[in-house]
Amino acid sequence: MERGQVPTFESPVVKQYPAGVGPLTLADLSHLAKLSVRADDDPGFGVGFGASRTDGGVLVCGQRPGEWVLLGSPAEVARVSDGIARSGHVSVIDLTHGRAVFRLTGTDASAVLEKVCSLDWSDPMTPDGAVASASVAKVVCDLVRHDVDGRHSYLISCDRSFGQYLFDAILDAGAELDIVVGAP
Amino acid sequence: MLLVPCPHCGPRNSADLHYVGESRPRPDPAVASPEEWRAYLYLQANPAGWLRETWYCRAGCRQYFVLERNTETNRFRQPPVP
Amino acid sequence: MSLLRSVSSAWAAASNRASSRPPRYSAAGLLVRGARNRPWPRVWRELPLRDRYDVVIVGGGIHGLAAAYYLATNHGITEVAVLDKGYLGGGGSGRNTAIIRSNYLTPEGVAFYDRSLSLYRTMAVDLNINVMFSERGHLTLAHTDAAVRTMRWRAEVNKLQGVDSSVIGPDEIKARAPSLDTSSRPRYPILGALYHPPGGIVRHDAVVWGYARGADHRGVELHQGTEVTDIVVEGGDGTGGKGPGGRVTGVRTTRGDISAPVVLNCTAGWATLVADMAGVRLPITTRPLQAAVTEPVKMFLPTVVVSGSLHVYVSQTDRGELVFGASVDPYNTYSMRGSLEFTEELAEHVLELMPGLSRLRLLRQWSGLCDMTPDYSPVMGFTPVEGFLCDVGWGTYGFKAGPVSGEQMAEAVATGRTPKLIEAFSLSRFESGRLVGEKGAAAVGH
Amino acid sequence: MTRLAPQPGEVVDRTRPVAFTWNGRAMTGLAGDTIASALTANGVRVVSRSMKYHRPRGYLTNDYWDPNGLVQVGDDPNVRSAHRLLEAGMAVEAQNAWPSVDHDLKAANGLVGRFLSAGFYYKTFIRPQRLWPAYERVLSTYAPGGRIDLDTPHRYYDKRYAHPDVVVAGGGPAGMAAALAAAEAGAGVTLVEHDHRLGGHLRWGSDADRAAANELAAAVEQAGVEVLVDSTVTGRYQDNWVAIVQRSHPVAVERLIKARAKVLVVAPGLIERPYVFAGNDKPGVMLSGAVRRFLNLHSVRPGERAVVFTANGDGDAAAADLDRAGVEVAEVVDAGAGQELIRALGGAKSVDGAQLGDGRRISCDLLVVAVGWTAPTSLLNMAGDRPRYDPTAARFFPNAELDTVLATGGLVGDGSLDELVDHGRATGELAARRAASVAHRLQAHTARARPVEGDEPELAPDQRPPLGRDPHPELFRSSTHGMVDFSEDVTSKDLLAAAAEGYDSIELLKRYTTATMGPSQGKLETVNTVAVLAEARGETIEEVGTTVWRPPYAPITLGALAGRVFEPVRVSSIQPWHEANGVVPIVAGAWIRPEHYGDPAAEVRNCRTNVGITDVTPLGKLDLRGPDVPRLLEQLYVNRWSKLAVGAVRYGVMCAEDGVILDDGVTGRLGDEHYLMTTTSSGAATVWEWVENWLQTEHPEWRMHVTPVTTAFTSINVAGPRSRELVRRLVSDVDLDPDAFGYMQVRTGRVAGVGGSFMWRIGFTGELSYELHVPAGHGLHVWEALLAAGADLGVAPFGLEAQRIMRLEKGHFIVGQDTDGLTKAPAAGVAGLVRLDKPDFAGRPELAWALDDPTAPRLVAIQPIDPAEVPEEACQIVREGTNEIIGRITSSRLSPTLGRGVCLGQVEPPADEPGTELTVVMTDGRRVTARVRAHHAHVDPEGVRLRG
Repeated sequence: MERGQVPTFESPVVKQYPAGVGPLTLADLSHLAKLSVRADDDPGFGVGFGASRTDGGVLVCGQRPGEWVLLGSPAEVARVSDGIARSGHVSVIDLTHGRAVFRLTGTDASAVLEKVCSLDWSDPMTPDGAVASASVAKVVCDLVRHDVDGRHSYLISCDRSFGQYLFDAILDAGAELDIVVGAP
Repeated sequence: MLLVPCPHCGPRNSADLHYVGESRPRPDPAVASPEEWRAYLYLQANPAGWLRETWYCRAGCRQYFVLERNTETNRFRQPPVP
Repeated sequence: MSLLRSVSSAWAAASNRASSRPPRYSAAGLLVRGARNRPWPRVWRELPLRDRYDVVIVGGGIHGLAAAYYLATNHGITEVAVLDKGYLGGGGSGRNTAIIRSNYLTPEGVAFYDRSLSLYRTMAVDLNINVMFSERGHLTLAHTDAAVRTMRWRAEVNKLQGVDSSVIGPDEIKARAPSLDTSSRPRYPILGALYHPPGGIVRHDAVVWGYARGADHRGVELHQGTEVTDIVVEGGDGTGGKGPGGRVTGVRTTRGDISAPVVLNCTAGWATLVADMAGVRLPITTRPLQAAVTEPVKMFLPTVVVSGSLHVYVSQTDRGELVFGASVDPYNTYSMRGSLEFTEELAEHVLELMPGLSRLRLLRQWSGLCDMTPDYSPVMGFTPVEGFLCDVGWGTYGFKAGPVSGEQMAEAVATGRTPKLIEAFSLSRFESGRLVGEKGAAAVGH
Repeated sequence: MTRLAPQPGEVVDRTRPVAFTWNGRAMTGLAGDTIASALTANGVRVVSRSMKYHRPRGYLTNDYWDPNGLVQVGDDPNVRSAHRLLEAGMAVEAQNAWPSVDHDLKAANGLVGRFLSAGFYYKTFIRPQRLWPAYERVLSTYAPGGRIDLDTPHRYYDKRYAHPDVVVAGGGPAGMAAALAAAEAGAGVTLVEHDHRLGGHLRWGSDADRAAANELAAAVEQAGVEVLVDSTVTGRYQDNWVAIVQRSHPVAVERLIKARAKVLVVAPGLIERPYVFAGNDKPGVMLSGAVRRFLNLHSVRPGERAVVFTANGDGDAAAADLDRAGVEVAEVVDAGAGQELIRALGGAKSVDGAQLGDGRRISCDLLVVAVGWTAPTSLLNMAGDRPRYDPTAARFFPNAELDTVLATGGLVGDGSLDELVDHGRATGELAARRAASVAHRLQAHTARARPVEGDEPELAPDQRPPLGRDPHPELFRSSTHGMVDFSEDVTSKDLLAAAAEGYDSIELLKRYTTATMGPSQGKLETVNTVAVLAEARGETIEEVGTTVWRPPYAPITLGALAGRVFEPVRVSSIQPWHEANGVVPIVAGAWIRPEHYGDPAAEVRNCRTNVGITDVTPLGKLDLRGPDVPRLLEQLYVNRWSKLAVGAVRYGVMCAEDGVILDDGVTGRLGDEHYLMTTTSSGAATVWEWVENWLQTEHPEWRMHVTPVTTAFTSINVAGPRSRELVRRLVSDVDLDPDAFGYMQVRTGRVAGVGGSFMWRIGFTGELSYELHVPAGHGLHVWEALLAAGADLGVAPFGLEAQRIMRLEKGHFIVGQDTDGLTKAPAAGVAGLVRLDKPDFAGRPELAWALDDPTAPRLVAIQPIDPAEVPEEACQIVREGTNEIIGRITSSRLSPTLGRGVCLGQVEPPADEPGTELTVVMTDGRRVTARVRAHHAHVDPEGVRLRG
């Protein structure tokens, strides 16, 4: 590696899986840029705790009271981040390297989640766009329901160090529903 | 599994939270006598009935909050669900 | 000193009382009565509640009954009433997992529990009831280096005080408990264990009945279904003359008022509520401790096994059931309804230790209330209210301490002085900040 | 062969024979058989031996609760043979019998039964005490039950969560009707049936009953109800947390469903109660339900000639069924008309007659008893209800229902099929309406949920017309004594004797005799126990009351409770390299870390002479931002923080409010309002919550944010005299000159091309060292770059053990090892850090008092005089010539640098004075002398190396 050259991003999911195609997939999206924005008041995102909104290629999640998490490509996340109103005390922390992110997609995605997480995944309680945090297979995760083409889909993120464990735990839970590892 | 009415998330399983304990005011450490300070450290009301207590929503919103719970029935003062 | 005065009156009363010697339990007795179809007499008397006693003991569990027994036996004080709001032994005494041991961490803890163990050892003969003390050895497993260090700490302190404890390795552990998985697994490897040969299990109910019968035969009165609703205190700093500086004159109960110069709080779960009646604040919070039992299977687990890291302790009774306990529940409550999550975690951890048990069925779960103190040590002895004594704060280790606590509290009542063995456990340590260092070893202290 | 001609409601498939073995003997049953029906069809009458007396036992209730029907199936002990379906190749064995169930030597106990009354063991084996262990060994061989195969693997048990509107426990007519009505009202419903099919008692009833059952079951399926058969609601816990164990599942061995039911409907039906009379446990005595299930479901003949003792319609129906099936009914004894059953006649292994109240002895090989029911109110008890006895109906009834726990069916009353179904329907409708209120409330209060329209509907009032209660004679015990608890071998005579001895409250009686404590947990025995106690006390059953039914409703395997075992593990980005390079791992909390790579002492020597690198990623890291960060630091650390310059790093100690050391670490100032705090690895989560607690509850006015970034960075410590040279090769944008980047400084820059990296100069190992914190997505890259760039410098990885040795050589303590739950800051040798001139910080008052406390043990460095001695950690330090403990060794290693044992230890004053000779008791009992040193550091006390 030449000094000064930016190396490639290493995902916490290091095991190799046969890529598959199927109605139920789990994909590793850990390479996405993640930004945590902390502020007492909404710094212009227009979304509150528990909900999310898409801003161009960025998913803006009201992750906790006073905390928004931005997910997307580095360039897009930077664009949104640059537009944040900085009045009052606002902190912007890059968690790109600190979090693993997976996408679980398919009609049975909720059936997989209900094996490993105690939240109610029904439409009224967790509609498309809903944001929550909860324990998944005993790891604290941030969760967003973010449907794709009308199919149930969830973004699940956890502390990077748990990434490999959690990826395998979700695959184990989905095995009876023929889950496959999808392309990022 | 106790259902704790998190004022931010909504009702949550107690396993998602961390129980901090009885909510008590902290004496001014600059002037507290040993008796006052150690009463703060060690003596709790431990009532059989309504208790003001602090919870931390560890797996959820990461907020500390105070609730009132009846220690004999485990019902919270705000109507629990269900 | 009012306590000493009461002693002399008790001596007089005791000498006036005609005591009938009860029939002794023995195999011959069983044969004779079986052959002649002759029933055994009542194990304790049912008596009317009187309005005056020298000592009122609140709580008819092992602690209260043992205190009554030793007051009568060692000190001749028999004008004693033991009051229980329910039935004898219905609280912690009947809800614990019946493990006894003395491999504590601090010298004061070791000395205290060692005395208890020695009382347990001779209890069957002393009380003339088979308490089925099964001295089967006690293994505390260590899954981390830090835990091995703590085990060694306990072993070294124990050895210096003449208590049989040692740290043993996986091979010896496997030999003592073949059902344990001692392979080098990634998650909770068994690196070593504290082995304590004198530890074991006892039939807890028999201990209650033995003390009750012994106390009753010596003139103590046992009153079940008698709830104390107030403690009468005069001259104290608090409201209604209660609190520090006051002195006890009696109790009110659901069956009438009693005057008494000495009231001994031997409750568990409700210790702060009883102490509140006297205006005494205790450093205690109440937490349930859950336990469970499986269906019986043929014997396969010859020792008591404890894992602190996995929060589980397990033994197999002579009836073949596995008895499990864990750590206290995560929040304060007086509710004794069990939880599902307790059984789930228990099963996970038991199968982690003994993977072969997945087909064993859990039969029953229950819980009892524990009075937790900040330093995992009890509160024993005198309080700022004269005549009001406490033997409380027993956390999850009250059963194993029952005999010695009764013996020491009886001595405190009779002599008016704090016996040396319980000096470290005084209530005043929470004012002076000199806590007992048992916490390190007591995450799961069974 | 005792298989009947085809019966109209039979569930066996005569075209599919199933081979199995019974105690090794080959037998054949039919598909659809239970083990019990197959054994009975093969002529087996004695299936088990009783616990204490080893009396031969046959089927009594022929259902899940049969106390006599527990068998071993392969590695599965205590299988309910009247419930478990027969499978091909099953190896079924009797339990609790030796050498065989037909000839059991321990039956000799029965001969001395009159001496072995309940609780006999308390009264004997007392003297001589030394013999008790021997007695105990013998007694323990009487432990009943099956055997555990320790090689049983933990197969795929599974769990899932559910949030149904309504859970209905019980798939009889009322339960099915409730589920149907709730589903029709729009509720999401889960219907749970303990048995293998829906229908309840209708299944072994008349043609009309079966037709009604089938019709209801079809309607239930049609309505979209989730139907779980061979499944049990095992518990109702706080806030309607309902446990359902699914024993039949296509993928998992068993699956535990944890359902937060908005409303629970309890409809378990009734359990038929045995009658207490002499000989009531002889094989051939059966309850009416047992007989009807054998006849009507499995087409099995339970006997050849029957006497039926009946107090109700079920008994009458059993007589009719027997007659129809061609079993001779010798006599129907009408209990309702006052006729009495006195005793079962015959030998131990079978009934050969019945003696009646009028003195007649009627020969029979089957004695059928129908005297009433027990209401299994368990799930309601778990919800807080205490049942009440109704003498007219001769059973207990629920007392008060909760808003969200409703009961229906036989539990709450009697009625025709139509009446039961109507009550079930009304209950289902009510459940659905109440569930809607609860759902509305949940949705309205949950942040992520879809907004809900309108106000919360009022909780629907309970306007169900109650079911009636049929009068039933109170029949518990005949004039003779018999078995009350079949599993525990407790007779009515035992109970009376125990009550007479003073064990005369239901709880004491239960504890003393063990009645109701066996595998059926009181389902069959409780009411009879209460009745006998009432008799003993001359009171009514209502006055005596009943015991508390505790969960679970039915026994549940540890496998199902454990499910898939989730044990999260954490690893750093470098873990693949560690694994590929011979690491010996260590488990530390959830982390898997490198302990060493083969030779920790060599790793230490390499660090002291060349340069080593170690993966310290688990080190806790908190990003702190905002103008008020210094106030937080002042509040949490005991030392002074206000003048920390940008680019500087400081060591701090945190204490809890009782003054006891909570954690320690360094915090660096990265920018004006940007700090990075490090914590111990094990303390990371605690400190984070501690910080949040202060910020949220004590000082919400402070403008700052805390974010955990522990694994956002891969942390690598580069230590050793050549560390600067190595780091220089990978870092170009930071001036590494010691004057520019000194000890306890932090810089930001690029490491091996990775921007956004922090490096700070600190020295836990006591060497010149750089701790690199690089973005975790490039951690492995930086690690490999260090190894490649430093090959000529002798770079080598080192693990946790080498790090521990070096920090001990340097005298740095580890919180939780060298300190304990009572160690306050001054005792750890950091009294100098405590700044009482700060008006407030966590633990300040206790620390102020502790500074004045001359008695607390102190942490000191200790070296055995004999350099070869290395005490084990936790060895005790005693006053010379005594066993009085005055301290202990907290850390100890053979120092590779010094070639001698080095220790830290806590010692009580005045023995903590430098130069004091201490007596250390080694684990083998030897006593060695060791000396207290003036400094904590054994190596380089002046700090020349780390400041270099």
